[in-house]
Amino acid sequence: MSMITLRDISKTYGDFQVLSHCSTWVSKGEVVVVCGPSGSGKSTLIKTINGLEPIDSGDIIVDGTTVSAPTTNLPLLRSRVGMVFQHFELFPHLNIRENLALAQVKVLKRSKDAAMEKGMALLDRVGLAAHAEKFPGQLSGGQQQRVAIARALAMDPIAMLFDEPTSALDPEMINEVLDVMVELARDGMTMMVVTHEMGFARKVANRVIFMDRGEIVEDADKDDFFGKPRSERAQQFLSKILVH
Amino acid sequence: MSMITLRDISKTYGDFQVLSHCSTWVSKGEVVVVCGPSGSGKSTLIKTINGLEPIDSGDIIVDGTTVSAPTTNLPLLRSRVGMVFQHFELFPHLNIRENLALAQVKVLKRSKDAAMEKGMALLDRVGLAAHAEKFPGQLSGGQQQRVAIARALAMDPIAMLFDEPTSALDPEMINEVLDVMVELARDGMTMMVVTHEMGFARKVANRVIFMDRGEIVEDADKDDFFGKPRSERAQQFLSKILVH
Amino acid sequence: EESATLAKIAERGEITVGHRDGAVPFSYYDDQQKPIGYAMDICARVVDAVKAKLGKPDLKVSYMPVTGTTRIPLLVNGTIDMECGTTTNNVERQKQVTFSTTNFVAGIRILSKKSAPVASMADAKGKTVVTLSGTTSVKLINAANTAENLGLTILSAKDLAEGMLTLETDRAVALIFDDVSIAGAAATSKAPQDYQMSSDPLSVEPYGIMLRRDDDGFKSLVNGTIEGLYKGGEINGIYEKWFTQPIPPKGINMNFPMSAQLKKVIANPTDDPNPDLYR
Amino acid sequence: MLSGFDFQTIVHALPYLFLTGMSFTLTLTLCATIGGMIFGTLLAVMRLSDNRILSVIAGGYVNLLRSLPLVLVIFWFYFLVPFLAQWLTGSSSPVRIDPFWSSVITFTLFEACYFCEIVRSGIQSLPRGQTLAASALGMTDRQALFYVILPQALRNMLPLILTQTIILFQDTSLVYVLSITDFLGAAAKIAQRDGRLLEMYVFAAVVYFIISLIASQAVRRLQKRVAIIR
Amino acid sequence: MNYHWNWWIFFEPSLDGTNTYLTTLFWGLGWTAATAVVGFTIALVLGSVVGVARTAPIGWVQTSGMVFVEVFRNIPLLVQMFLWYFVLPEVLPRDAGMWLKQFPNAQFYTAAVCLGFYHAARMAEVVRAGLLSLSRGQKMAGQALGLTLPQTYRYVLLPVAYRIVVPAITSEFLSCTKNTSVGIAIGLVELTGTARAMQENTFQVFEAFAAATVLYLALNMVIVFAMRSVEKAAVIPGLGNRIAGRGR
Ligand SMILES: Nc1ncnc2c1ncn2[C@@H]1O[C@H](COP(=O)(O)OP(=O)(O)OP(=O)(O)O)[C@@H](O)[C@H]1O
Ligand SMILES: Nc1ncnc2c1ncn2[C@@H]1O[C@H](COP(=O)(O)OP(=O)(O)OP(=O)(O)O)[C@@H](O)[C@H]1O
Ligand SMILES: [Mg+2]
Ligand SMILES: [Mg+2]
Repeated sequence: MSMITLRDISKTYGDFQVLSHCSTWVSKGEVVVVCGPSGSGKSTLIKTINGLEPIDSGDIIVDGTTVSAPTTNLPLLRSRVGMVFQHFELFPHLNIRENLALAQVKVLKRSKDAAMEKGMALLDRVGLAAHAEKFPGQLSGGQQQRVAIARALAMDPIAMLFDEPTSALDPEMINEVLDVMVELARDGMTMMVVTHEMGFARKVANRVIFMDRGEIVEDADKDDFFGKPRSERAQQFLSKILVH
Repeated sequence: MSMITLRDISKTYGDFQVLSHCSTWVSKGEVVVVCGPSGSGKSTLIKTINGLEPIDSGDIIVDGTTVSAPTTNLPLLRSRVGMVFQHFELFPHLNIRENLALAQVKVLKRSKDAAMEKGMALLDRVGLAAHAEKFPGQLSGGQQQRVAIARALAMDPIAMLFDEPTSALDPEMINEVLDVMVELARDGMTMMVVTHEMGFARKVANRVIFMDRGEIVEDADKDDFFGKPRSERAQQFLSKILVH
Repeated sequence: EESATLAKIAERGEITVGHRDGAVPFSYYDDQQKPIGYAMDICARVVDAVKAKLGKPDLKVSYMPVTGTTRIPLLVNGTIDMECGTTTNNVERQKQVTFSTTNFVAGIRILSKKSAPVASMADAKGKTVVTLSGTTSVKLINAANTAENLGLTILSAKDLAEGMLTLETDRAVALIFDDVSIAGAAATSKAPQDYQMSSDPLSVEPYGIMLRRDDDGFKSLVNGTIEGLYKGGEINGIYEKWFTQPIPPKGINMNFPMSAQLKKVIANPTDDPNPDLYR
Repeated sequence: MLSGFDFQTIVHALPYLFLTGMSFTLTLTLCATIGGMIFGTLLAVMRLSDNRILSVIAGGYVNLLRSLPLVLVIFWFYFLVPFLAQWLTGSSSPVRIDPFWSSVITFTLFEACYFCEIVRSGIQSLPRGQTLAASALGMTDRQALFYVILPQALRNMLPLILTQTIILFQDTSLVYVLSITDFLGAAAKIAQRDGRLLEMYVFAAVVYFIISLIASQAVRRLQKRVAIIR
Repeated sequence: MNYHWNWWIFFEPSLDGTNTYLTTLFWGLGWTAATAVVGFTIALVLGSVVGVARTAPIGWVQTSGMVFVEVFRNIPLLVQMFLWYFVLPEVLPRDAGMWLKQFPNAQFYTAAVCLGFYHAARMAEVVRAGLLSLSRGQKMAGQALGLTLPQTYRYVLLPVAYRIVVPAITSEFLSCTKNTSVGIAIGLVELTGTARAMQENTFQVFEAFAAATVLYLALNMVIVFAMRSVEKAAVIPGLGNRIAGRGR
């Protein structure tokens, strides 16, 4: 069953074609990794899925709902799809507990107590229960990103989107975040992850998508991708980032 | 012959001890890599060498000159030590040619023509001669960092300091910068490099210094360091960043 | 006669008197922030006459402070019904408003320091004089300057106090303005004995109560009231109260006996703006 | 001349200066700051909205008012607001507006322009990711604005808001146009009545300086307390 | 409202007997512009010096910068204007005071200098904000190349800082232009003053202020357009809103 379907998506900024005729899908419980050079449109692609970036043409269907349909209740849809950003984007004026509770209370209309309880349970899961009263600025990057994941999970999402979740982190903190993500994947969460961490892709991805200049150049099973990428561009790219 | 000597350096910010009793040296033609967790004082240490960070106690001697002596002509000393920063720090309002020429003209009092010529030669060396008229904002991160290296080299430095030169780069651009650095090392440049790129360290370093909480915990030949780090902290650190 | 103003006052049950807040001793505040002064006393009589005319002894009287800038708009848009202050009646202004029978005649004179006396315009030749911006004095000085080729530097102060300070600090040798005002300024200065005023007025300035144009009914009521004060001699008491006796709040005495010009007006009341008629 | 500095006048005038003058100055400053912040925030949101008509209206309003000296704005509002109110209430003659309320309305509408620009730059200086993150959690634009964007923007802009409030505090003296007496007006009136300009202006300078300085120190401290830890 | 509109009033002779009211308004505009330009030039230069001082790594320099800003920012402009014109000559030695008072066009120079100092305090904050918005790395990069601190400011930090704050400089310039109207207090015959004088004598208050309003708007438009071309000329290719490689 396909949880997320992209059909022939295109998008331009003025003259510039950011996405051209992209089609792909993510099945329930599947982990799809997206990679490609900087500026190739990965972030734009992933943001179209919950309607953060409007598209010019094509269809996006998430759990049966057409995202781009004018009647779609976008806030509702978004509340059901979790998203984690490169720069965490925790709300710096709220402490960790409040960061987790805000959308639960305002969007899902949960009671404050229920939201707090749910939040604490998830903080525990990402190993940060002790930091609930701190503010984002008082945590390390790795800790902030784990909070951001917990914040998304608090909404009980049907799928999770990650946009380079580790690329703003110090090298030693990358693993603590990847570990949480690996665990999520093992628990059966449907995930689409933009990342350059090929170790992670090797470990948990079902499929890998390679993008270049707004196009999906390669969309293959993990083993096929790492074994023998078809396109030359993908080979080049892999050789560059796998050197070290 | 020791080009750079640090003897028992200490420094505090208020109550916080950033550097405590650090001693080490860099011989002529040697490449020393500094690594360690975030906040351990690596950047601070490397900046004390050309007096960008004043120290509380200890001695720093660069090519026979005591940096911390009150009579030292710091600008003169700094002009003889090249430095490359994490965020490139090119001057955004000057084009590449002018970026390279500015300090040559203002500090070394070279003629404008001589400075431009020297600059072009170095741009050629880092493979960017074609971009001389562009502005920093028009180059990719990797290109900017190569320009930053050329800018430092234009001053004919006796040694080069690098502070995480690749950590702000997209993964595919890291190599183009490391390649330039490897070449520099092969040409016999004295270098001190803060980096987490262990592949680079393995390839060109003579010695590796590991810092934690302001202290130099380990200062060993490259092979000893990667073979069997003595301290537990260094082992942990290596295991974290070498996983992928 | 029909009067729009009286009709409006009757309809609203309220008359609004516009007044200045610092025109000593014509209309200014006492210690309780209540408007008082020579012009206010005259206006009080007018208000009484309005009450009588409308047969409303408990007509509400409100007071509204105005400035040089707001007096016209407030009068023409009906916020105030008359302005009681030191407004000079001149031809230019007649296009916009009208004035009651002249209730005071000021003369433009020269205030100077005794140590450097300036008795006439000619005495100031080649020097700097100060007056108040936008007043008829400016016109007068400019005319004299050109006619007699005096080479004056003319400063325009924003108000009387600043004009006085300009003279006090020797930035100008003479302050040229309405005599009653400069006399007051000299009297309240730190060293009143240091100043002297020229004897002959350069010109005269008739003051009147400012009213809306084209309302002869109201105007004749106002004029009738003032002329009544003149005929009965009541005006003398009012005049003395404000100009030759100590006045609140600080008990200063203006020492400004009634001028021949004002006496002439009292004998033959007029609302003509032409200064020459008052000489 | 300064040797004859007349302290007596100042001492006598103190009750008037502070009870009448300063209390008005502070009242107006407070009203206009609060009103201006609210209206200014609204304007800022309008300026940043995707609706072109709203943003053009707000932009035009802000740029027009900011191009004129406040004295002129006070003058125009004093005479236009009665007609505006007449039109709004459908009354037969211009609604008479007390100078005090006219000053409050004028200063509120005028300061709103400055607060608008401050809030706008505060909003714009936030990383775009914050809005995206709020949307991604399912918040509507309004929720994102109230719970995520404005709380941060206002805190970040506190120093600028303060600076503007100090300017407002000083600008209240322009109410002399409406024959209202603020602190400086009171000082000027005493100065003119008693011929003691030097004394009163020097005294006013000292009072303004001290109050503004205390205010800026207080806000500096407050700012440290509410500052967002980054 | 029975107001007697008379737009021809502008062509009637004004109080000085020679010029029409329209001419005097344009003279007023001229003085406004001249005061604004001279005042703002002073503000720019002095404000830069003070702004730099406030970021300098030398304690007493920072402190003096701060004192300057606090003093000139916290006293109302009107009061400052008054103090410069009426009080300063009195506290100076007698000869210096007299010299100041005899100065031709003293109101103009006083107003310009006073505006200059007042806006310098605010410009200093603008320049400081610009400098602080640059990453610390820029300063270090300059110094690491051997540039002295003054050279680093001159060739590296200020050129970029100025570009960042051009919009703020524009609004300071506009507010400086508007603030020339405070010059009335010391008898400067600028635009608001001429309109006020015209109105006092003729009572055509709406015409006079409408003219002043239009002229202010026109002057502002000129400034905005001029500054916009400055802004355009100052654009650094390739540099959006991420300055100096920082930012997210
Ligand atoms: N608002 C915008 N206006 C114009 N161009 C844009 C805009 N947003 C993105 N782009 C351009 O679209 C292209 C794709 O951007 P996107 O952020 O999706 O790339 P990416 O693959 O995520 O790159 P990175 O690895 O650097 O995050 C880039 O060239 C970018 O410059
Ligand atoms: N100006 C400062 N004031 C106070 N503390 C500072 C200052 N600069 C640095 N520090 C602190 O000193 C410590 C060492 O900083 P430094 O930048 O040298 O670490 P680092 O090892 O380079 O870390 P990273 O890998 O994150 O660059 C950090 O904890 C930092 O917070
Ligand atoms: Mg991206
Ligand atoms: Mg560092």
